[in-house]
Amino acid sequence: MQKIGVFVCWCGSNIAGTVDVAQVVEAVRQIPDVAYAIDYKYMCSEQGQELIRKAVADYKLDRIVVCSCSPRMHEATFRKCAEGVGINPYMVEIANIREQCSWVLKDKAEATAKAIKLAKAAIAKVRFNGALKPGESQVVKRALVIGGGIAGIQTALDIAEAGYKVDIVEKEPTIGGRMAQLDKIFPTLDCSACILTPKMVDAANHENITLYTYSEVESVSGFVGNFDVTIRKKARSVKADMCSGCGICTEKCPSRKTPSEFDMGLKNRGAIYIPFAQAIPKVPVIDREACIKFKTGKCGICSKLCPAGAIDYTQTDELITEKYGAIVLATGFKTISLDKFGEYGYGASKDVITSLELERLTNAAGPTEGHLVCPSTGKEPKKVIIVSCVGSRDVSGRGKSYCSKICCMYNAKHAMYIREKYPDVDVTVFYIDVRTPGKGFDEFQRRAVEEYGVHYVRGQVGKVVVDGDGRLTVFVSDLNSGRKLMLNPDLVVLATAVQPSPDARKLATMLTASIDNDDFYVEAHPKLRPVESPTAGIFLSGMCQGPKDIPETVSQAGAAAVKVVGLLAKDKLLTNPCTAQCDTSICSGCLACTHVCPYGAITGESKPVITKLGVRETRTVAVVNNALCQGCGACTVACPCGAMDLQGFTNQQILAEVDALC
Amino acid sequence: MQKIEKLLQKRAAELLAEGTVERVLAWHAGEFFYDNAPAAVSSADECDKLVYNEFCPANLCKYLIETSHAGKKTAVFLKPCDTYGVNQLLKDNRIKRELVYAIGTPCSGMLDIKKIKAAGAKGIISVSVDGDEVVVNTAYGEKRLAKADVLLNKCLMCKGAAYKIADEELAEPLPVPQFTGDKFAKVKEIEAMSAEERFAFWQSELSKCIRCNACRDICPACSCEQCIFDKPDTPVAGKAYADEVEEQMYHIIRAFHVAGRCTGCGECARVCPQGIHLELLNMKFMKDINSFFGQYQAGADSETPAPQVSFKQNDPEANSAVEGREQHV
Amino acid sequence: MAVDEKQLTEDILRLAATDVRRCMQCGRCSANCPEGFKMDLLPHRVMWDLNSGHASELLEADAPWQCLSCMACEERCPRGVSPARVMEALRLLQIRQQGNNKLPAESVEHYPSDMPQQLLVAAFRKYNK
Amino acid sequence: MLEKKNFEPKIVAFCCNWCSYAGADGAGTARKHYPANIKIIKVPCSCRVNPLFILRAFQRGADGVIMCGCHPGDCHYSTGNYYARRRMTLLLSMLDYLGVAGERFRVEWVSAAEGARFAQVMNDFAEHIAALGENVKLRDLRCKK
Repeated sequence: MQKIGVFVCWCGSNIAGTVDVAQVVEAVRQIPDVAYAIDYKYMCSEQGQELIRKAVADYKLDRIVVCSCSPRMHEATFRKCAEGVGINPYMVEIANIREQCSWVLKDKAEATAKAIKLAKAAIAKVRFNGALKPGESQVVKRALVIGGGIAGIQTALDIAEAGYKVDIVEKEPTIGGRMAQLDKIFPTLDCSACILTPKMVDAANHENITLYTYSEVESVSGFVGNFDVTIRKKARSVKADMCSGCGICTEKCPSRKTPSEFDMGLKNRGAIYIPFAQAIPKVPVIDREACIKFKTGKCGICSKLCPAGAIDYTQTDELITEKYGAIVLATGFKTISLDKFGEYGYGASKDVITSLELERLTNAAGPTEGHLVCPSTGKEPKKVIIVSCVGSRDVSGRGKSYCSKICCMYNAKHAMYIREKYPDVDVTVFYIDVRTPGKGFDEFQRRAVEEYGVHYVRGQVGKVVVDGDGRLTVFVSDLNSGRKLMLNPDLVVLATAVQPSPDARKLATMLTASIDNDDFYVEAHPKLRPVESPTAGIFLSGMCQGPKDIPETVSQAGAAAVKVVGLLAKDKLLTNPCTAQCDTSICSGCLACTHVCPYGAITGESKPVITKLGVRETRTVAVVNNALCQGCGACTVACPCGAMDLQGFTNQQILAEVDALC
Repeated sequence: MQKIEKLLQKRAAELLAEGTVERVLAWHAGEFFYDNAPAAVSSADECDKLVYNEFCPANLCKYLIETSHAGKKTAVFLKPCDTYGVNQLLKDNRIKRELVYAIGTPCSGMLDIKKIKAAGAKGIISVSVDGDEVVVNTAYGEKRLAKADVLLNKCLMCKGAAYKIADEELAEPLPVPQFTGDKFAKVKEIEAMSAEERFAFWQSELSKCIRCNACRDICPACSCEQCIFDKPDTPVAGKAYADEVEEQMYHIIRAFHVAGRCTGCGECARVCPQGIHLELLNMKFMKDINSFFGQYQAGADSETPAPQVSFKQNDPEANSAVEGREQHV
Repeated sequence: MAVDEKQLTEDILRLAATDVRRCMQCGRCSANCPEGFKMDLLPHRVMWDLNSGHASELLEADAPWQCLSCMACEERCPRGVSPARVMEALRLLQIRQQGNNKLPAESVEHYPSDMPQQLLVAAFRKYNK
Repeated sequence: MLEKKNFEPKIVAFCCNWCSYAGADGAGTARKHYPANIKIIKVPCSCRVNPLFILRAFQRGADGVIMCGCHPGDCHYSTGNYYARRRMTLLLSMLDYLGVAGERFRVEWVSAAEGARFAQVMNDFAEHIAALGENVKLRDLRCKK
């Protein structure tokens, strides 16, 4: 006879406030095989676990049902507790009476009845639980970082410093990312390049780091500890090992019509180009769509001029396959398209720019060598208006519902460095709210007002009208005074909302990493596991997980690195024992299962079997590789004869639950 | 037909005599002239007892599982529709190609004795085919019936004279019943009924079932080593009434299990002693597979992945299958 | 009798059928309003009064009568709120609140006989309590 | 009529562990109400749901069954829900064909981030089932008097 112990948690008042826990205990005590049942205030606490341990010893329990919060919270806790007293951890079932019951119901009688049902279903299932033992799998001691911005670089450096090999895949021709485009950074107002470029050099020179620039991840298979990744190294048309980076090709290239991505289109670049002076690797790349040689077959100037003979028009994409134990996503962000925000006049006037464009205009290495000018006239502006929340906090469907988080700080930064360099320029920031939490952040914003004389006016800009001779009129309400204003600035800067890189969704599908409605990667737990994806072995670093500034990105990058190192430090991983099992005595060898297995974990093998009638024979049957099986259960339904079953979720267990609930 | 029967006997004997095969699967006479049954012969001398005429509807391919299992190379006479079953068994790994010697056997449609009797023929002595007509020789004289009216139901869904797999062809193909209508016509008719009518129809059909398992035993797609209905430790167990779920769901589950593997041979309905229109369940799945996932004919070859173990990213959403359908309480 | 602010707010919201609670006081409605210069209360302020329980003041306001229903506020609102519909609701409530029917039934016979029935019915629905 | 008024439909929801079960947790965390008579069975993936489980639930007296999984393309196991979708398309069509329970079974994709939507989907489904009333059809399919 089975001896089932049922432990009902109050979760303080979270459960007990809505569910009559004593009644649940009373009800389950009536069920045959339930040898012991009790309720307790906090079952997950040390005292609660002690209660379980003692009950197991006193009543010789062999199965445990805990009625508590979601198994996603504390299943592992209770399994570990069971293991401590000699019960196989897979003999534990959780009835989720918090998230599925007390938290969604108000009526106590109703909630209590549901809790009893859920407990009964868990008891029905646990009767069929079997002792399971996890298998082991090797860990490949190499990590992959996707994205070579500050997040990716920092993560890679931290992993490399811990002594593990790490590869960075960056889709642009250089690492550096968005931070390389910035001029100065808050809250210290130091030069972005001065602190980023040494890190880029460190990454390039580190013996444990391999850079794959101008490369993209093509495909991913495998699982935590054993990912197989194919990387597409796009053809640069320049032999990286021969190029000296002299840049003569980029100067002499006759194609000059392509807007520079790095300079946010404020300047044109050649068809062969190095994005910026400190690029790493400092090897040019030919943009084949812009290159006259590729378009017409004539030209070839770069090849003629190259002193090293490094130009190679015949280069093709190269596919590299590598095994990794862990993958870090650091795919960063872009600003949203302003196509749906015609009222701001972006596109209608060159003097309406985004904040990222302003960064290039004020950057000493930028298209104007740091002179702030109106793009339309080339003259210095006299009056600048900065508009916050452009496309952020917008639920109308045109923008993003979230706060982009970094804008309030960089608006203050921009206002400050304009006022510092050009004290005559009048700068006004129109805002809805100023959100500057963070160490030294609010002080920073106040400095803009108090020391730099930046005007802050509460009220979102309604529209920017561009008249025939290019003059800008900004319509806005000063909400504090209730006055309606019409202003004529020379330059309007739009603090445009950020959004994840467009590649995020594609990668999420490839890696089976979860993604939210805005395409940000979802973390395994918002508070307790913020740098891990719910998919084992996938980690998150930087903006790809949510808007964040550089200090936060760097902290998260370090945290992700620590998580990766923690994984790579293990020689073996315990695998999920809830894998498929084939009953070879009845397997017909149709191998339908092999077609649906996403992991190639099932193969057909000719094996000696004993049939149900006791006959020994050799025939083709399905064999599951438990190290590869991830336990999805696709095979169990594809199997026509029911030979395939999934441990932990067997047909019997699920049907027992169905019966208990119906 | 008599010519083909002679050829069949001759080829069977030759293949056995020269040792190409160890066994031959064909048909032999039953108690009456119209109930020819499957026969397995393993010596050339026995071959003269083999028969072939318009009363050999049985699809022999399922017996290949046994012979393949036993490792005996076996020749099998296959009507065009039977060849689909062989391909399906090959796809399901149930038989070994090298142990099968497939002989394409011409067919121009098999006759249904029940239909002949129902047409008023009494005291039947023999039946022969004369072009589009069937000549029934009875104790009360000769009676002529239109052949199309007395074909087996399964022949009304004839898939054509082509053999989908054959190591040799016994003779030139015969003209097959030209089926001009829509093979899903009956399915569509049921689909067009009101929900109440559909329920009433199926309640009346399925309540006839006596759970003899003949449909399952004849079905070339029901080729499992052990049927889930015979698995005592699953909650769907037992030939006898053991559990109301499997009792009530038997036909739905069976149809689901063979969906995408059923070649539409119609044997299930043919052997059903209660005359349940089982083919209408299978045909429904075939129609749905075609319309939801793209044209597919099980057994047309042995390679194309089956619809239930493949997918397209833009497959229709499940709920769309019943969207716009009449709802009832 | 003191005005029941809560009831009044509910009435306005029901008539306006727009979720004013989503308003985050960015002021884009006021910034975009072409008639804002003439209004005693700018649209964002109307939203504010509704959300802060001062709806009764709105029944005295002139702003609703300046509103052109051009819908610029609704178009540009990042939160999907429609101040224009609130303005319309306020107009209706102001009319009703005054207690005098703008269309007494007795006057119908004086209307031109070729006036479309539909217009008459619609006008009654709108301006008659 | 009185009986119908007190009718409390029994609804079973099969939820995949990675998206929909997490979505249900999300509904709980956000205190989004949905009826008590909806009971969830956790499966690793929607592809683990055997059509037999659904038939079994109906046969044992469930008035509605809903299967939830990750949105197509977002399956934790890459492809599981694509197979599930095909299977359930066929099952739904067949139930409808038999004149039983076609309208009592539904497939919905709910992601881990869609707690509020989970509650919404459940409320809609519960309302739909309540309107249909008690499910007796499947039980009676082989009970012609």
